[in-house]
Amino acid sequence: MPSVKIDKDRCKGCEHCVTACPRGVLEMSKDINVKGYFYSTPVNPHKCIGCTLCGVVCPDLAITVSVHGTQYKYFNY
Amino acid sequence: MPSVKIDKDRCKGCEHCVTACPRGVLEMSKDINVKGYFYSTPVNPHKCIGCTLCGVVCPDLAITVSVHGTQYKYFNY
Amino acid sequence: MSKILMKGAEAVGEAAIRAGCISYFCYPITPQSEVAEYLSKRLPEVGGTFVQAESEVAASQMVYGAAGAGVRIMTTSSSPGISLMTEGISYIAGAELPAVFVNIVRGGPGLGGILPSQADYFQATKGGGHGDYRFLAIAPASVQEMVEWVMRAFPLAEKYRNPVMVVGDGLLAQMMEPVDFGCVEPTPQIDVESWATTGCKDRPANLINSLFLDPLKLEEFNWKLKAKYEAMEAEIAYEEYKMDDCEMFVVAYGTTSRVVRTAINALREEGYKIGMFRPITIFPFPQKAMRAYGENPRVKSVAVVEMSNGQMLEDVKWAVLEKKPVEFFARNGGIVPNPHETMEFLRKSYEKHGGTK
Amino acid sequence: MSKILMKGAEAVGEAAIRAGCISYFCYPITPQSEVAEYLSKRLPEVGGTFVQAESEVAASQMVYGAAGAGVRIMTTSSSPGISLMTEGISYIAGAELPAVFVNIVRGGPGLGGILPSQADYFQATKGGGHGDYRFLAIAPASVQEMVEWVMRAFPLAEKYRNPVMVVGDGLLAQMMEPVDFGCVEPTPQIDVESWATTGCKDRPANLINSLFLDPLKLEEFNWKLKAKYEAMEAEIAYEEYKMDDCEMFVVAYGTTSRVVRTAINALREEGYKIGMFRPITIFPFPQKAMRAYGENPRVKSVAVVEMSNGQMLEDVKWAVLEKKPVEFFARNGGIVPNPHETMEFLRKSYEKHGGTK
Amino acid sequence: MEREVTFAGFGGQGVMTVGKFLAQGAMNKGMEVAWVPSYGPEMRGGTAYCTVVIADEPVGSPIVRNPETAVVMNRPSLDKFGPEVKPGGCLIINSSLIDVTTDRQDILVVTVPCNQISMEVTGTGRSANIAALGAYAGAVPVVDFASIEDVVKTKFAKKPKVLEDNMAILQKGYEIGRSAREAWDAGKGA
Amino acid sequence: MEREVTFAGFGGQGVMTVGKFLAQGAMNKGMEVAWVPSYGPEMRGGTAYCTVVIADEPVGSPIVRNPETAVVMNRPSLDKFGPEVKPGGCLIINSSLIDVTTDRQDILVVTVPCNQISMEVTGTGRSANIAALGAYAGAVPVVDFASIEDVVKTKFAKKPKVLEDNMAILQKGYEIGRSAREAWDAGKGA
Amino acid sequence: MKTIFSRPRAMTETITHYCPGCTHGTAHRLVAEVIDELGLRESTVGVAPVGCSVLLYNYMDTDMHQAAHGRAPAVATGIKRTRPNLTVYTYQGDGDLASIGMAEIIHAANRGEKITVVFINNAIYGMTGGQMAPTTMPGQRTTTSPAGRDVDNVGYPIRVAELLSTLRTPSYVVRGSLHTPHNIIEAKKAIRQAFQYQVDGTCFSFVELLSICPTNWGITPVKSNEWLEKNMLPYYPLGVYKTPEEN
Amino acid sequence: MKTIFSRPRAMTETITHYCPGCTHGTAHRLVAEVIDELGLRESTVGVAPVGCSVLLYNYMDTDMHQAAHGRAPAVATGIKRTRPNLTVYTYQGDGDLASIGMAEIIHAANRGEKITVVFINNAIYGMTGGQMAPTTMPGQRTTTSPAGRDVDNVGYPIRVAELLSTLRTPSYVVRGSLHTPHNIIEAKKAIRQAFQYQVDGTCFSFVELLSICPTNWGITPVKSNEWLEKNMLPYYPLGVYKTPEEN
Ligand SMILES: Cc1ncc(C[n+]2csc(CCOP(=O)(O)OP(=O)(O)O)c2C)c(N)n1
Ligand SMILES: Cc1ncc(C[n+]2csc(CCOP(=O)(O)OP(=O)(O)O)c2C)c(N)n1
Ligand code: SF4
Ligand code: SF4
Ligand code: SF4
Ligand code: SF4
Ligand code: SF4
Ligand code: SF4
Ligand SMILES: [Mg+2]
Ligand SMILES: [Mg+2]
Repeated sequence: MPSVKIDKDRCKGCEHCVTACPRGVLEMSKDINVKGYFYSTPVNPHKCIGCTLCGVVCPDLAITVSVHGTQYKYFNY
Repeated sequence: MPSVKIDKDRCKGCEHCVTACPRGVLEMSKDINVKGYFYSTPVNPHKCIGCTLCGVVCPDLAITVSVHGTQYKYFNY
Repeated sequence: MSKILMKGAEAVGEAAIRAGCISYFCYPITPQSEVAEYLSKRLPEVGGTFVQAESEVAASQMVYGAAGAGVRIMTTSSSPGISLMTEGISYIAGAELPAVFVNIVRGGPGLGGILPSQADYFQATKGGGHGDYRFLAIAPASVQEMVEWVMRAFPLAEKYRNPVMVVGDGLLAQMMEPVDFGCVEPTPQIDVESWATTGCKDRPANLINSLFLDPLKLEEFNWKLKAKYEAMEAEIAYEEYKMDDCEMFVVAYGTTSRVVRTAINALREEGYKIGMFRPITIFPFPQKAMRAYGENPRVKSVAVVEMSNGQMLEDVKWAVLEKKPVEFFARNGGIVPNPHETMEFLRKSYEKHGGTK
Repeated sequence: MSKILMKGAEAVGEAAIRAGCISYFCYPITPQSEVAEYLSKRLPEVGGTFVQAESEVAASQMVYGAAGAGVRIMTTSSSPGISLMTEGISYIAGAELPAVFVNIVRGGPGLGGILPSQADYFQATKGGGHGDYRFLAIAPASVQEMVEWVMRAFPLAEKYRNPVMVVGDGLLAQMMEPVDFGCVEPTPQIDVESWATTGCKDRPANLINSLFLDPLKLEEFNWKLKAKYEAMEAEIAYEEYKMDDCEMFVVAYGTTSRVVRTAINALREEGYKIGMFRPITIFPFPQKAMRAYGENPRVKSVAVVEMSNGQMLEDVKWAVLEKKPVEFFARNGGIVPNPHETMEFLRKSYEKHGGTK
Repeated sequence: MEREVTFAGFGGQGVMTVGKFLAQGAMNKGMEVAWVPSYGPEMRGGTAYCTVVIADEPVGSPIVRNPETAVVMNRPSLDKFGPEVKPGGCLIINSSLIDVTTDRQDILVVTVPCNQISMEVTGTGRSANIAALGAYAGAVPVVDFASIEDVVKTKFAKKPKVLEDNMAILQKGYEIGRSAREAWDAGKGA
Repeated sequence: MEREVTFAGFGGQGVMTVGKFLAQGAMNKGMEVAWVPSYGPEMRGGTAYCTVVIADEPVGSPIVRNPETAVVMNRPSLDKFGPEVKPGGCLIINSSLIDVTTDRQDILVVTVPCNQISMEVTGTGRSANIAALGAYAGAVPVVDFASIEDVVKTKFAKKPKVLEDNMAILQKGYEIGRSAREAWDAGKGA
Repeated sequence: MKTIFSRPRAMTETITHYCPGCTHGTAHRLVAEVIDELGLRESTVGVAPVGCSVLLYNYMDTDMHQAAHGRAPAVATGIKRTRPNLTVYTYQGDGDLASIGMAEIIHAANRGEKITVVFINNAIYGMTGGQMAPTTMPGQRTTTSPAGRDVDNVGYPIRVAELLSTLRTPSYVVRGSLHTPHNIIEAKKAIRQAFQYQVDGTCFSFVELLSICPTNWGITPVKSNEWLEKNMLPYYPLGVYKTPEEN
Repeated sequence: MKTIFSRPRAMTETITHYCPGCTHGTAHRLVAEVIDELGLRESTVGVAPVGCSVLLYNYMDTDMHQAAHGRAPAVATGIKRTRPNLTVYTYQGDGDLASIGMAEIIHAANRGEKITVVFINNAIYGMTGGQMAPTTMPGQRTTTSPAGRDVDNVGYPIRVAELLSTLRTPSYVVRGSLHTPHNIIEAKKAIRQAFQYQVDGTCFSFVELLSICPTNWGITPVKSNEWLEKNMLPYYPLGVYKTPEEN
């Protein structure tokens, strides 16, 4: 099972990942982080398919995607 | 009747005009000019048809072409 | 004339327009891109020409072309950008053309930083580029003065047919102060028809050039330039602040002179007899006047406050012939000395050399 | 070692190779294109790198890159080309990298001429580019000395991790003289692994940089540079020629020092007690030694002979604190003073200030 | 007389703008002023600040180590400038975004919910800076409040709705500042 | 001892080359030398010249206003350098291309048909410069003739035919120079 | 648990100074990932420009060289020619590369320097506060084109990939974009190919990446992606413009 | 007697310093003839480069401005932008324009400066004694490519007309040659068209002219013409590369 983790204090709240996620896993939080940004957060973690697109679009290395077991690779990257 | 005049002291002896003349009017002299160059000189002046090609190729403004009467214009230049 | 609250960089742009310079070529660089931003908006309004060049090298050569065409012309930049203009400035001086350069100095060397600095003093006063050329280098100390000197720079450039450089720093360019544009009367441009590339209608062709095939001619030209640069001594400007009774005087220009002024005011209240000699033209350097103070027996020491590793310091030492000890205090790399540390330095220097209270 | 008759410019190229510099970036410019021509042939023979850059701006940045990569590197140019390198030199100084520059000075300003000149003295000794940087500037006076100083320039550049400039002129570059490459021992290159961009295998990543975001760090760095430049005083070199008993001494460097030497030799036969103080490092300037002579009561006057409008003249005046009259003779624009006119000038100056015979 | 105030916050909070308003207001009253911005690498995403120096003769050094007043709009600004306020000076804290305060006893501390005030009037926090300006004018009456009001009026003259809102916000800030000053003065008097 | 000779002609006449040969020859004999070329804008199409200074101690000023000897290969060179030769010096004129001479009485004047000599040996005038060098070596024996011969030998070692021709030309020039010198010395002696 | 996406080894942990959403960060990561995948971290030198990405050296865990504005290709030439075993790339903005650095990029490409150039085209001078770049779109407002870029006065945007691809010297020239996941994936392939050509000693390689500058464009990151797609894509077509095999 | 060919009015009588046969003189004359024919002598400013043609100002009887090496297009921009009624042209060699001046020519063209550029491509640095130019032919020996230009090491010659014609800004770009009477006649037509576009305020105009340098090529002028035809023509095809109407 894939799981997405967001390092909230690296996040700058650009929303690229929210837009990129094909599964609606992510949304912007209502809180701000240390830097004063509303950060991205997985609101529907169970929906995550481990496609890593959120990580691909994140300019700030805030996202880590991990899996238990085997994972289908959606693209050659 | 066309006539070609070469300002021998402007001539640097490059022979461009000799090569360009379609009528063999010009040749290089055996003498040198003030600058030490063998200069171009009309050896067959009567053959000149006033095409001005010698002037066109001369880099040194050494050539003047004149005519008596009307002159056929060989090219738009 | 009522005053306007204005950012230094924008005031420089407006001053040029008020002085009749409606052409400007530039390349953006912090901390003075606001001159370009301001003029990109203002110049079209007054029918002027704004071109953002591909580089400072090109900008300086556009200035060269426009100056040769006999129009009032200015460019502005900051340290690394000015380095790229040195060839162009040398050409402009060599072709004897009027043009105004503004250098908003930032910390160096190399990419350095963008905060205020005075580390381009040598470049501004000893040339920067190759060959025997010099130019009037003027160091205002407030936004108002920057406006005034930019406006005066054009007629001065024309008077000597030579580049003029106004030297500021990030503080002067970025701060806002009230300015009055009315206090310098714009001067009409000199007649350029005899030398400028305006088209050779009804006159022999003009030539803008700095090449001399005959070394004797080039030499003669260099002597002529030398005489011209010497004549520029007529433009020497400096400010004497509380020099009348001073037992120590501080030499500072531009931004640092403001800090020194504040420090002196405070120290005067403590009884220190300190004055300030502020060069306004840093080339030509007010050597003679400073030397006279250096020779005054009342004066026990001299202090230099600079935002550099001691560039003007050398000119001061020469000026006073080291007849009095010359103390030196500097901040560098973008830091403007604050009045407190400056006062501390001045107190120490004053006391060290037996100043009385 | 047997001597080879060699043109100055070619000898510069060969000297670099002998010193272990087998990389060279350049842009052609008279009167020193022969360095490039020579090296374009020689470097491939020794497995070296020759690249003709698109401009002097690019050449200086290639030097910057190669110096950062920790290889011995040189470029050569002439006045306008050096102006275009000032930004690059400032960066190299700011990144603390060793690199050797040769400026074969020609007449200026602007395009000027191509004949010998010393009008880039200010540029070489006061920086040229922006920011507080300085570099060792060395002025040889013969082809042999040019070879020796080019060879020494590499270890000097490495010792201080700073650019070094060898300053010549068209005469020195174009003339042929016998040279002996054996008289300077090549030194091994310093270890560069700790700072150069050689690939971060088995070590932390290295960085070549001159940007400082924190002005306090930039300031600290500038103080460090200042200390370094002061330490360079250890390299001060000058020649004293018949100074022991002189009542007047002439200051001259490079080509003019040869003319002065000839003139002094002739004048000595006429009884004039004239000596020559020849700076070899023009930065740092041998101020202390010169000042001592200036203070010697035997010395009645000082003379400066230069191929410029009086650039070194300023350093001399400061050095001797104007305690003795300083006379000045110059040819400019490409003309090398001849011994006759030099003698005439020296005679006059000597007599004017009461020199005895 | 030389009075200094530093406005600090993060980029976008409009601290530069209110500094300019203040400087303009002072200039209009015939005072000497200098407005000095922070500029530099920290601008991008970081904190921004400006200092306004108001004096009765030309401003000497505009570089102020210890301003009389600091107006801090976010936490990093409080951390940076809180300790630098001159003893006897004043610190104005935007309590909407800063949930701590200072323990300094030697200065007047005014907490103003700037974003909240703006929110109440306009529905957004965008005019928080105006509230802060008002608070400053109330707490540190260097420049006539009317003169500052005039500046705001001129600046927003073309947008009547915005103007109206801003005047209200300015006023609210002013009240808070003034009453804090009064309490402080009273306290000292006591 | 310091002796100077200027070789002058138009570009292509090889005056630079023979100057180098002479300098090399002198150096090989352990003398101090400097070879100084003219360079500059006049090069293109104009005259070229070089000066060789030979001395027994390091050469001071290589800039010579009045050389001891001038070797002039064309008319403009004669006009330029003829008057500059030091009194008591020597002027070598390529009479193949220069149909005038000088009226100076205070110097040894040697006229040498350089192009003609070259022409006779090789069929072209290309080695006229070698004839001039020979004439100089004969008329102004500063450097051992053998040493100059050695240089020529080394330079053309790979082209036996050219070498042979050049040695012959050098010799012919040398003879003319030497006998002129002898006559002059005899005349002075008389 | 297996991590399938995280920070590449060739990057440091330092948080960038970029504005929220700025695709400089994305481009950095792609370069770092390629360096990792090709095993080049210990033999790579990156050359940082003057522009917003001037601090690239703080983010890359490889040897780095900060160049003067526009001159990165010359600096890279200096490194690569003297240490040919290193992998050398420049990372440059559009002001840096297409304005002041035009001569250097053309000549490095034309000499066939075996370096890789990553070119971030965001149609503006980011670092200095949003002035017009040679790549600014027609009509686009910037601080020095306050009325919008007027092509009659200052000409059309320069298409660098097209320009370089006309040179005769063999090279790899490609344009990608960073405004969608798909494009980022494609961009990475291009970067990998570019580095591969260098490693193989084949040719000069050049990757232009269309990029966003929300701050100076004055719109949000997500809107910026849309603006890029709508305005830049039609003028700057994506694709491979030149391969060394063509020659 | 009517003179049908002689010195154009826009030239002085000064004899040039060029080597025998050097086609710089021919190009000068063509420019001067066009200036005469269009009646522009009194409103023209010529910008001379650094290169053999640095003394162009001695030969033209119009206002002239001598520029720094490679920067003539920037100088011309400065003149034309501030005095738009003047006709401004630059005259530049290939070292000047295609090497050090690459950024300036591309940007002047791209900004659409209403100037005319006459570009003399003689495949070498003439003035400084025959060093390699960006335009030097593969295998050609020069003083800095003593073994012949090695394209693997320094790349292929740059074709400037082709390069400029890819820019989107409208312009007139043409390449001619000066090695035969026919080509000279065609070259003149191109120059006239170029000036005409400027006079009409239409666009930037650029005329590249293949030219000979007998001195540094080391062959006679007549042989040089043949060498040009054989070696340069195939690599530098003649023709009109771009017209403003195309856009
Ligand atoms: C010689 C020089 N000129 C100008 C500058 C100022 N400067 C710094 S970055 C920059 C432009 C950056 O724009 P770009 O290359 O597009 O990079 P971005 O910030 O958009 O990524 C300029 C003009 C400088 N540092 N040095
Ligand atoms: C800044 C600078 N760099 C170099 C030179 C030297 N230089 C003079 S002309 C020239 C090249 C000329 O070649 P080209 O432009 O092809 O003109 P040509 O002589 O062939 O007509 C060079 C490198 C210079 N004068 N200034
Ligand atoms: S890995 Fe894919 S599905 Fe999971 S959160 Fe990221 S983008 Fe959404
Ligand atoms: S893409 Fe990265 S920085 Fe942007 S919102 Fe998502 S996690 Fe935050
Ligand atoms: S005009 Fe024509 S025919 Fe007459 S000489 Fe000239 S080229 Fe020959
Ligand atoms: S073309 Fe002119 S210079 Fe050449 S040979 Fe003929 S007349 Fe003489
Ligand atoms: S200014 Fe633009 S390019 Fe620079 S960091 Fe911000 S968004 Fe990125
Ligand atoms: S060197 Fe070449 S380009 Fe220059 S004048 Fe001579 S032939 Fe012409
Ligand atoms: Mg950009
Ligand atoms: Mg050429």
